[in-house]
Amino acid sequence: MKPEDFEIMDDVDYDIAWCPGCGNFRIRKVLMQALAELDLKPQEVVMTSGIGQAAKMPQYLRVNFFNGLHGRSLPLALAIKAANPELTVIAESGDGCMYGEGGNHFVHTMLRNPNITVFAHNNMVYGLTKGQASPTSREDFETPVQTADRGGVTNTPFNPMALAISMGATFVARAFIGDEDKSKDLMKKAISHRGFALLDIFQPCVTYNKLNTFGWFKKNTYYLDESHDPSDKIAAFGKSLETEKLPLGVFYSDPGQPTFEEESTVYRDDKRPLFQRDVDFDRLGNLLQSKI
Amino acid sequence: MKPEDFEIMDDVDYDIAWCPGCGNFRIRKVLMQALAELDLKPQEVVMTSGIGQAAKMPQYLRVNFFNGLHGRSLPLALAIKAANPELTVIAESGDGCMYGEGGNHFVHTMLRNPNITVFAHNNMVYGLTKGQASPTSREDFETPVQTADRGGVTNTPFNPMALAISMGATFVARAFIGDEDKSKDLMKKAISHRGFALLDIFQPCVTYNKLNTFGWFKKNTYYLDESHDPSDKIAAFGKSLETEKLPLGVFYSDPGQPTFEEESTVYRDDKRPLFQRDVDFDRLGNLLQSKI
Amino acid sequence: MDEVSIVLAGAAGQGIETVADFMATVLKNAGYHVFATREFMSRIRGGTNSLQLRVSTETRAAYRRRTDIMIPLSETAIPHLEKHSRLSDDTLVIGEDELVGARAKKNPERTAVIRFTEIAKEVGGKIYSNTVAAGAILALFDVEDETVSEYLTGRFGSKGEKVVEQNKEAYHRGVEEGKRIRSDFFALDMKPDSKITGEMLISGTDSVAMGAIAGGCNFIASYPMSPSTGVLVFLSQQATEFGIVVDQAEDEISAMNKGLGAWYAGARAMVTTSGGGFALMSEGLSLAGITETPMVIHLAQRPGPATGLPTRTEQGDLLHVIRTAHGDFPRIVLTPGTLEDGFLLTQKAFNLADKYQVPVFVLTDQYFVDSSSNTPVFDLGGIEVERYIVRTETEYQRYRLTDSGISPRGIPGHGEGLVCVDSDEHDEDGHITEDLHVRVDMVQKRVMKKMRAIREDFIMPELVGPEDYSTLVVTWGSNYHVVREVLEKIDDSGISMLHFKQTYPLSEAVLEYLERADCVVSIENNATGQFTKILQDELGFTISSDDMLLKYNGLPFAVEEIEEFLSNYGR
Amino acid sequence: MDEVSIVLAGAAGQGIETVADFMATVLKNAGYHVFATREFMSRIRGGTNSLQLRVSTETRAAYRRRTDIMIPLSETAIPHLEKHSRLSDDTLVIGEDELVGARAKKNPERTAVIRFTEIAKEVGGKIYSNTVAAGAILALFDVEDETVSEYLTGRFGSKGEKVVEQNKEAYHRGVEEGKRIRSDFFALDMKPDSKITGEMLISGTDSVAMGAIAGGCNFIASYPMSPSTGVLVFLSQQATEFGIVVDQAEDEISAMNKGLGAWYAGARAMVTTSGGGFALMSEGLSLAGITETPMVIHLAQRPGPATGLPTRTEQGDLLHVIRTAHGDFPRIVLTPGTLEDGFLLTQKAFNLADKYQVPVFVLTDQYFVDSSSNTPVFDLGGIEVERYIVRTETEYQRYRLTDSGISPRGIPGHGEGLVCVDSDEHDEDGHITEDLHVRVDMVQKRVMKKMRAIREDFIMPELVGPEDYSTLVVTWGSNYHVVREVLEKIDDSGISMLHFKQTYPLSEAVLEYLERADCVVSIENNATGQFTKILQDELGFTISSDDMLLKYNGLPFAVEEIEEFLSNYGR
Ligand SMILES: Cc1ncc(C[n+]2csc(CCOP(=O)(O)OP(=O)(O)O)c2C)c(N)n1
Ligand SMILES: Cc1ncc(C[n+]2csc(CCOP(=O)(O)OP(=O)(O)O)c2C)c(N)n1
Ligand code: SF4
Ligand code: SF4
Ligand SMILES: [Mg+2]
Ligand SMILES: [Mg+2]
Repeated sequence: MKPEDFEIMDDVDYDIAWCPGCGNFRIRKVLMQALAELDLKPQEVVMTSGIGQAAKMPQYLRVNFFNGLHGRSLPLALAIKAANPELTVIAESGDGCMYGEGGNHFVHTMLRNPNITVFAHNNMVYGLTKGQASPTSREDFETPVQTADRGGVTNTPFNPMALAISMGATFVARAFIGDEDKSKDLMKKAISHRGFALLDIFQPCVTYNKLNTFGWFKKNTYYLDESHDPSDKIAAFGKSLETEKLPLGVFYSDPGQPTFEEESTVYRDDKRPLFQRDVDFDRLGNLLQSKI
Repeated sequence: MKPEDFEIMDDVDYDIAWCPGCGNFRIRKVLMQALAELDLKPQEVVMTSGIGQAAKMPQYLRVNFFNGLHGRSLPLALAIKAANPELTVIAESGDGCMYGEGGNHFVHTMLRNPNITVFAHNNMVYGLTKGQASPTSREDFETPVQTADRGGVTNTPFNPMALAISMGATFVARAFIGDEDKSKDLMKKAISHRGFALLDIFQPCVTYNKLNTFGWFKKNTYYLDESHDPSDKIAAFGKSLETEKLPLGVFYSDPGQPTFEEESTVYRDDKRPLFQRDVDFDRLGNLLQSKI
Repeated sequence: MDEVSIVLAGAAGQGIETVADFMATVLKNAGYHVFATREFMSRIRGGTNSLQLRVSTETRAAYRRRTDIMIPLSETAIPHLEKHSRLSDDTLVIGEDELVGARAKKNPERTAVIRFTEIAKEVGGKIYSNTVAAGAILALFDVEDETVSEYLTGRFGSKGEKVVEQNKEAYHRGVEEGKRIRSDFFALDMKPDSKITGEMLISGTDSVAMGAIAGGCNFIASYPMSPSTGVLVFLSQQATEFGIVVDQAEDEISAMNKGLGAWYAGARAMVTTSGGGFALMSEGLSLAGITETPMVIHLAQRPGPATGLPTRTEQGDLLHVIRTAHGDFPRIVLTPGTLEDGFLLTQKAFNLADKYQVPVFVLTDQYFVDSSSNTPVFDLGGIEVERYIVRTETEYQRYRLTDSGISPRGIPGHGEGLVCVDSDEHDEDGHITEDLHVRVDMVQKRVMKKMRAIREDFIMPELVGPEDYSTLVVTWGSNYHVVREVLEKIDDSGISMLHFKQTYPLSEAVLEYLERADCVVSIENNATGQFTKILQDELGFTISSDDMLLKYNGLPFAVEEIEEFLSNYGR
Repeated sequence: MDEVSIVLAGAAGQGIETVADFMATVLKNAGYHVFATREFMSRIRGGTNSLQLRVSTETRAAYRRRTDIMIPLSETAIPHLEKHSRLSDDTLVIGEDELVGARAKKNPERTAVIRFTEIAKEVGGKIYSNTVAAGAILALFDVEDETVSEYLTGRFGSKGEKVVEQNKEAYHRGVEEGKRIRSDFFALDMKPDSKITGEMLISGTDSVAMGAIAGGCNFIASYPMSPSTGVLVFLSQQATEFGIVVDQAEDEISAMNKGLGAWYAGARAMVTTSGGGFALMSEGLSLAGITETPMVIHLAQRPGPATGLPTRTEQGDLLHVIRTAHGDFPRIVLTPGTLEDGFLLTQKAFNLADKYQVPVFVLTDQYFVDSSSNTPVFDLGGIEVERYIVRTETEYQRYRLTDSGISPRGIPGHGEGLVCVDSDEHDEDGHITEDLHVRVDMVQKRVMKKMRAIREDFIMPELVGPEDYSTLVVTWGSNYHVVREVLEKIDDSGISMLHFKQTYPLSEAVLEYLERADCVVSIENNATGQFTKILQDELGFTISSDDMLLKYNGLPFAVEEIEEFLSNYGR
């Protein structure tokens, strides 16, 4: 497959609704490359998303998608995978959507380990609703709601890496889209991972986040190197707490865990997706008889 | 104060709806002692809870309470404390209520660090709805929904200690109500803590959990000793991952963080609770004038 | 006498269910109509619960206030029934000395002391006292020993020979006591009907769950909530047998969105919940509306608001399901009144959801799901799983504008096309649009056209009673049997019942029934007459509040209440 | 000419708002009525948005389709307006050569090329082009230099003397161009009215937020959602000044429950949200219902279902707010039509919530909150914060049964009593109960008695037009001004408007108005006529669908649409 196979913008009569210079454009480009290099067919890929600027991503790709409600991309993704394990399912949304409104699904989907991939665009702000704090906003960040006279953001920033590690996610990684090659690499790893994969992607919002800019991310991140063992959960946790400079790369990975679909008896002897199956009326007849 | 000052059951015409032998009775007893020893007046204490067997606790105590919706004890608690910081606010509910339905509030309330206390009865089962798995149920636990033929529970158990530590909770501890003295001690510590305090309480459900019994908890727990430094977050996280034997005691404590109420400008110069204040119509007049 | 109403009352955990199951099964197998209905407190042990078992020679599948025989199992049992006027001087009360002794003194004619526990101990242990009690009651009917033996072997076989034998012994000791009662107090002369022997004995829950399986349900995501959990449990237990993906979701929001994801990917999904859980699904319902994703929602009502009375019954969520959620979009509400309705309507719900790509509700209540009775084995002959999925072509458009308003529904991975589904307003491709002309087309397709088609497919209400009625009683959902029973008794009254199995949307065809009556009255188990509001909304037909019988104390209607109310009507 | 409609159109981020603010403020300060309404896409940069500024000598606070002057700022601007029939040959289009050149050839009489950017560059930079444009337009009116100077100094003062001076210069250069237009194309003769100079220029958002402050709001928990976020932002910015606790909640469920917790503890709380966010609050609404906790909900509607058209307008959530949530309980829905309504009704919402201990909705929409105009400074004279909190005694009972249905509300920490509040059915103490007689008492108190009292306190609709109408136009919410404007123009038509500021519950007193008319018609910005359903439900009054004007493309009604519709009615 070629990246162009995932290009839809030539065929539709709308343009991309992101601001010029937004990190989302790069994520789109890199994702198209990653999908192509993994040799996935658009028809096999389903993307789910919520609402927000990041959540518009599936609209700009030639794939199947269910662009649902704010915060609800993960229940959709889990169910789609469970109804048809042959599909490659990617949930993609913003930090507000995935970690704020969707926080409970985020936590509990990890505990189920479905074989799906999560791309969370972390711009540390609510873009689409015009610049309020998101759960990942840094302390003291000032917005129209978290006003300067009240000290800006006072909540402790939500730490998706630490949370994912503590909730048994089997692949936990972070990218910065300023580095396209490494980001592509991480996307491919995440999609290829068997089980729940989280890739948190630092994505500068050029309009509403004047604090965490391309330059800021560049300056305040570094890559984990070989000295970090991604099978060591406690070490991964330690890395997730670093704030001086934020680590990038694979924090934690444990590909050996059974997935949600595998643990359902539905696919034990019969691999067909649900839509190909019929009701067994003989068995139903027996069930009715058993109630006599 | 005496524990009897918190006794309501002599004055009401209903009895306690728990099963004979349930761990909840002991929690009630110990909590009354703890409140008395902290010398709190019933009128100063507000308890919030959700729905479930654990969530009935406030009904059986002489305190103010708001027994709200399943999963929603924490938003109530945070708001009550913010509206009147003079009150002692305790949110108490079951593992399903606090960590399942209420998971998103659990996560995000910790990030705000309100000065409230959370008691989560962890019986590893849904009691009131008759024995389905709760988020903390152990793997392979069999229930009417997580049926034996499908291998019982397949989700990874929700780890409240690990989650709380990763989300910046400032006091994270666990008790087993089989040990009343130590439990009382931990309750008192939790209530006295300035900031968000989580006490997860192992509470055997004698009706629906035949796996995690009094005996099981006794056998499978141990107390953290002095060798554990509760100010060391990474060490605390390590402890939270232990499963061979589950640690009891204070995993993590950081009393130095500002609370939600303190960070609100509302109480900066004026300590009065909101209900004692009036609208400043002069200022409102000025605001209107500014729109000319 | 052609029926007898037996009430067991005691604390949760005392085994009421076990005795009742024993008696009901054996009596049904012996050829009697049986109906069991429960009222219980929101607790696991203790409190005071009761179970009414009606045994009859005609279908009597409704709660009645009159109690012919009562067996108290705790001290609070008698006061509990008295409080709700369910005990009279005529009621025969049978029980241990400690519990009925006082009454025996006041009313020796209608009180029988039986030392169940003592007898049980003689047989082998206290544990058999319930079997003794069952024997005493069963002795009043024509029950063959073999029927009982079979039941006890089936039920206790796995616990070993000895337990079976001791149960049999306990039963026989009970029968002896029963014979005494039969001669001293109570001569029943009810002829069993062998046809009934071959019928099923199932609950409302069973009927809905089996209807779901018959509808092709292969995905259920739900969060436990009384009284709807039974359906989740039933399907979990049949999951391996019928290939059903089960997920106990973290919350109801998740359950609903999972259901939608599953339908999108080709499954036939349902959620089961109650009013409070469903309240959390409103936004997801709206998502089903704009994405035109099918969905089946089983909602078992209980009294609200909020937690309300979690184990009681009410029909208080009708307006909620019809009107909740933002924006205009169609939905269908089905309201079973009988076990057969429960099965057939739930089955049909899946077909309707798939056909019109809309959410379909199966709206029951605690009384319906927690009551059980005999019913003929459902006929699978006419049942079909209607599927409307298409294989997509390259040019596939999920929201193609069609005359019918229905766009052929593709699913991902089945064909060459892409299936794009969007919670924003979208164009035919399923992509987000801000073209306000397209918006208008989509609203007309989604709302007006589909609504018209759905109305044409309306499930007509069932008319019970003569065609030439003067008074018409409007009912819906679980009030079917209670009204039917009263109408059967007061024949030639000029009163008939119109029972709505589909309460939304309505068809104008219904007006013909309503307008033909001199007087239309309605009976609803809620405080404000919710369905009469819908009648007014949808058809402009008004029922005055004087002609409504409303009940909202958490209990179902009793036969007596309907009798009294209807005695004011008819010729 | 007594009014002129000016439209600016271009991409998000091009500064339309800045020019409009400049023009509107200056014109208002000069003594003209101004009204600004926006329509925009759901994006941060790009796309095509437009802003209509109506300047007039009478109140003209409604969207109209006709455009007298248009300033395109992007290539898509002209086609965008054309698509919605907002450009005619009469429209004077003013702009840069690249954008209006083509039209200038076809229609030189009504096209004026002005090289805003070039002029701006001469003055000091491209950035001043919007000021030049504003100058060109303002030249058409009687605006004193001083008024402009003041504005520019106030606005740009913080950026330094030079910026102010260059802006002034740019303005004057624009004025010169404008004078040319004035002589060549357009002679306006509109007399300013000095009274208006002293009025406020505010938006619907401002009116609601200031009403909240006047109502004593000191707690807001909300989750951002267009078009309701403005109220959260406004109160955040006044939080320190007025002592308001602000929490941007993790989700809407949390926001609602926080609001309830805050009221419980003595605060006066509100949430602000839109339909989808409110859908998540249904369960919490039901909690307010059973616990009788006051609550104020500002819901700014946008077109659904689900995400729908997030930045557009609709009145599609009325049935949703009235009927959602399980169980029966009262609620009140207020629907402001004017800025004064926005202020006074929101203020009153807090008093009503506190008085009846019920949830009160302030139901607006995107058109209402995002439009702004001049309005007299609100009179604080009659405004009172009515508080109903009692200091508790030892024997305090939160749910004491009273004749009025209202139980005095205590709060924790204020008095000797305990305040026990329960989502289950409860006794007078607030403790859980399963006594079904108590249940009935509580329903009668909570639902019937309070509902009766609330109805008696009904806010009567406003009759606009003569008392002796033959046709009555029923409206609610944001359609006030558009209908009023048309009625003012076609006087002696026999048509009046009845504008509902409270849409639920209704009072029978309204019937008198309705029945007096020969013909009653309704105008609603939704697909199905939701308020007419409520009229039918509540009062049994039917409006035929032929007499409804419904619109659901995401835009508000234009004056012209109302004119056309009403031309079929009246004498
Ligand atoms: C239930 C609900 N609440 C609120 C919104 C409004 N909303 C849309 S996007 C958004 C936040 C977007 O932030 P984020 O998820 O970080 O995405 P970004 O725009 O920054 O990419 C919000 C609050 C909504 N659509 N639905
Ligand atoms: C929205 C909603 N969903 C579901 C329920 C039903 N429900 C009541 S309690 C409960 C679970 C109780 O489990 P837990 O919180 O662990 O408390 P326990 O009874 O074990 O103490 C559930 C699912 C409810 N009341 N509300
Ligand atoms: S608002 Fe921010 S995140 Fe959204 S498109 Fe613009 S730059 Fe990107
Ligand atoms: S069900 Fe379990 S948790 Fe609930 S009261 Fe009984 S023993 Fe306790
Ligand atoms: Mg973001
Ligand atoms: Mg539990």
